Amino acid sequence: MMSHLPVLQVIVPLLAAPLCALVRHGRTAWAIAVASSWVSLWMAWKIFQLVQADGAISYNLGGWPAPIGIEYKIDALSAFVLIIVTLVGAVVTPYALKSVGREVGTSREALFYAAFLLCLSGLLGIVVTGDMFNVFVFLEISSLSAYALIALGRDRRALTASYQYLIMGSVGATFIVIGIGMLYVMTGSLNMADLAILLPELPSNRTIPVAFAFLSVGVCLKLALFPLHMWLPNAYAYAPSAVTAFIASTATKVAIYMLLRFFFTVFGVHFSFSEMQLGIILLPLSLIAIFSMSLVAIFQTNVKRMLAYSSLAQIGYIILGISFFSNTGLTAGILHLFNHAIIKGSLFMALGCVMYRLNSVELENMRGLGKKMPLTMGAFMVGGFSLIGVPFTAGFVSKWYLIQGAIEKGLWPVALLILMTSLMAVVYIWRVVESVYFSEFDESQNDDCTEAPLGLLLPTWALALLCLYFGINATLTTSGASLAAANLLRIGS
Amino acid sequence: MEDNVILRVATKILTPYILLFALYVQFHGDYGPGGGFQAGVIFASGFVLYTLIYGLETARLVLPLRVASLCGALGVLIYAGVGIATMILGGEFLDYDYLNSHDAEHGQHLGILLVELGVLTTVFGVMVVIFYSFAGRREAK
Amino acid sequence: MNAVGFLNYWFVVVLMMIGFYILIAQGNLVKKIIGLNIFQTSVFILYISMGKIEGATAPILNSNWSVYSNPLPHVLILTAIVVGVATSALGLSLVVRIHEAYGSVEEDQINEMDRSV
Amino acid sequence: MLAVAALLVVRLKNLFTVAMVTGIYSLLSAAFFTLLDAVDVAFTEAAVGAGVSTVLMLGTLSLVGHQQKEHKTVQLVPLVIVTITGLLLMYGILDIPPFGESDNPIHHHETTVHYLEESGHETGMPNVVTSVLASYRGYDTMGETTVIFTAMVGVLLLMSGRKGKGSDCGEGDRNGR
Repeated sequence: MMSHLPVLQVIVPLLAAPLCALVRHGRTAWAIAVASSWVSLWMAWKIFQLVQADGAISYNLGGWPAPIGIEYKIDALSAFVLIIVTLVGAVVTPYALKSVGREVGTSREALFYAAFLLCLSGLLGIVVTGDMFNVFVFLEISSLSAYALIALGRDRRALTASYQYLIMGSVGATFIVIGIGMLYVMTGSLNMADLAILLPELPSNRTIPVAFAFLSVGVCLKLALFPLHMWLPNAYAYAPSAVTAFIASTATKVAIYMLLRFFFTVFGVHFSFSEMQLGIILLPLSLIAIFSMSLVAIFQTNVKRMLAYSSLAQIGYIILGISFFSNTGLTAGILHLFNHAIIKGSLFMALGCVMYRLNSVELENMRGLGKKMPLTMGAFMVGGFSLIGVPFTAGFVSKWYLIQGAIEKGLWPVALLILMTSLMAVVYIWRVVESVYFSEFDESQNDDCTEAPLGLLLPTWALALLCLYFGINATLTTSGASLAAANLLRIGS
Repeated sequence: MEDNVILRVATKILTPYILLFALYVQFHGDYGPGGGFQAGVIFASGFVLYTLIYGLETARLVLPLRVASLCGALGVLIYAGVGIATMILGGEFLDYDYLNSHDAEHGQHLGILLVELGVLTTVFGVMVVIFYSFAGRREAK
Repeated sequence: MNAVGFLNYWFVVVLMMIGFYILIAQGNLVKKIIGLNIFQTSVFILYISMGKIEGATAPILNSNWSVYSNPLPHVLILTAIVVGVATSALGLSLVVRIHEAYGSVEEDQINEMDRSV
Repeated sequence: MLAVAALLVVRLKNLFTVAMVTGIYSLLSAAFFTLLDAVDVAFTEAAVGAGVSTVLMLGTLSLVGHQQKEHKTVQLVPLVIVTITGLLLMYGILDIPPFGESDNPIHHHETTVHYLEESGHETGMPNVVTSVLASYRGYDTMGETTVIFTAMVGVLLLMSGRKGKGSDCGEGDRNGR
């Protein structure tokens, strides 16, 4: 049983999805979704422990040895990302019951959970696989279900947002396929570990750098790195709340995982950072992303949209950490993957509570909400402070590492810029604080507005408390992240 | 189109052959080109033709949307189910060798047959559902 | 390498780029999906070209032949074709819904409507 | 021929014609696949590209109208992006192993050799494509089946809601202010 964990991790949600579609009963489908997402979390935890203890796990699908068949390979980084994805999945599914019932409508609930589980298993599939083409297949499972989920938002702009995401996402996926094809034609292999051995042996050529470029652009489209981010704000802003919470905290993270996997494992550190000068390309891009997107976030009136832009800035922080190309920088990046996932998860879920009561997340409609929904807004504030990086919150830990990484490299201006952009986060979070706590509630607009139901509050607070917990006791996350970083750097050298 | 006698009769004659051809493609996949996916598409195209000529209402009586979507889900379950079965029999996921305890080659044969059946079921169901959905939108218009 | 060796590939690149151009330049949502189809189909040609061996036959084992083209790209592309059709089906159903919600499938008109609300 | 069809798609404004031309494009590439020994792929492309996709296109067009709006301006930015991408690809292709030669690396990697030499007795199927598809890379095919299933779930989610229902089509609700 334990030896099959890697494949069960993906198969359990994947099998649960058609079951949801078969039962066609909203509640039952929900129960299936909750059960399978919690089982996934449990499995991810088991895998995490196994990997921490004994190193990478490999699993040959179909019993065929590695380059002939498809191989699953879980190292410290994959195990860490598995935890992120399943944790958010396990918290969002219970939350979805009320939120989706309200925002999507009960008639389509069962199919919603089917799509949700497909998205989950697609993301998990990307993380565990050791085969290039398998990445593409599971990427498409997760993307197609994400398009459908985003389109379920109530506003008609959800449809156009989803369409735009579909077009950009498909371009990204096709670029990835082109890149994989070029690697394949040069080496004859699709297995990542095999490629890692074969690629350095090739004589100097012009194909591999082009393949590298196509894979990077393709993945950057998926992870919405500036300037390829156009699809993201609308998609996050108009999707149903539960979907935003899930996708915002997992999909881009998994895309970053792909980036790390390609750069470090497949191409190798030497090729990516010495020959292709990746650090020099990524550093300015991530700085621009952080700065410009934080700036745009300040001027948003829709809080969901504001957080979407803030997500883009946070992606910038993660990429910044990677671009330092040092143990500390990489640890900071990977750590922020986790911390940002729980922070954004809790923030978007708190907004989902607001949406549930107010039917709106416009800043002007949220005035005085601090008195009406103290618990919801409390969770929002915890997330918000964590986003800024206030000490004793999760966000502080990753920013601390990030600044350390910058100083190690002697990049003082970058370290200063990180501090400065944190102040920008203070500004946009403050705008919410001001509106929520220092203005009067407009009674005429919605007089039966009370605290959100427990089914929504509990999951929201669960993540919010995690934000606090991992701010105070960060040994678990930092040890996981630094092990992953060390593994990545060792494989390459 | 629904009252053109020639089309109606021709469809009645053609449909069984299309379905038969799909089955041929399905089972001939081991020896020549073809397999579950192509067979599923051809199988579905038989129904698409039927729907075009006899109208969505009639077609839905023959094959309700619910049944078609059931097929779509069932195929994935068959495919993954084979994987689970091989795991229970002691192999790794989708290791068909374990399906037959005496002869690995027969196991492979059986496994491939079953998963192709899964592919056929899903593709057929999905194609019909997608076609129904588009056609249904039109009639609602 | 001789010119003929990669002219074949270059031709495929031209096809790909026509598809890519339709995809990003055209304002009509249906046409974008068509562009995506052409783009992807051309990538498929690229893959299949890689697997070809001059003078070989289709990879169906037969005692009369000894040289077969490489089966692996074929398998990958079979998968990719299916993924492609799944994407277009979903994309087209989005287009239908957009048309119902906006009454238009032209990108600029839709953007204008979004701005004006 | 393929290029002519592709260029026609760019120029033509009547989308019904475009859909038919796209079908022709698929059919032509299917013929091309046969020339390149990929019979299974050709079969699928003919059934899917020329068949299913065209039907879907036509179905959509009958719902959304088939005349494309005239655009007068030449789209410069996309043209630049496309040119750069294309040139980059052509540059990369300069070092690709020559077309059609049997000593290219992909034909000698252990996977290909194994598939061609061992699949006959390991799976007992003469069609190597089928045995690779369903057995050696069977997991990919399961993923593919799941992708198709995902498309069904997506289409059902999007299209099953009754038309005109407020919450479904969302005529710019309160968020839209």
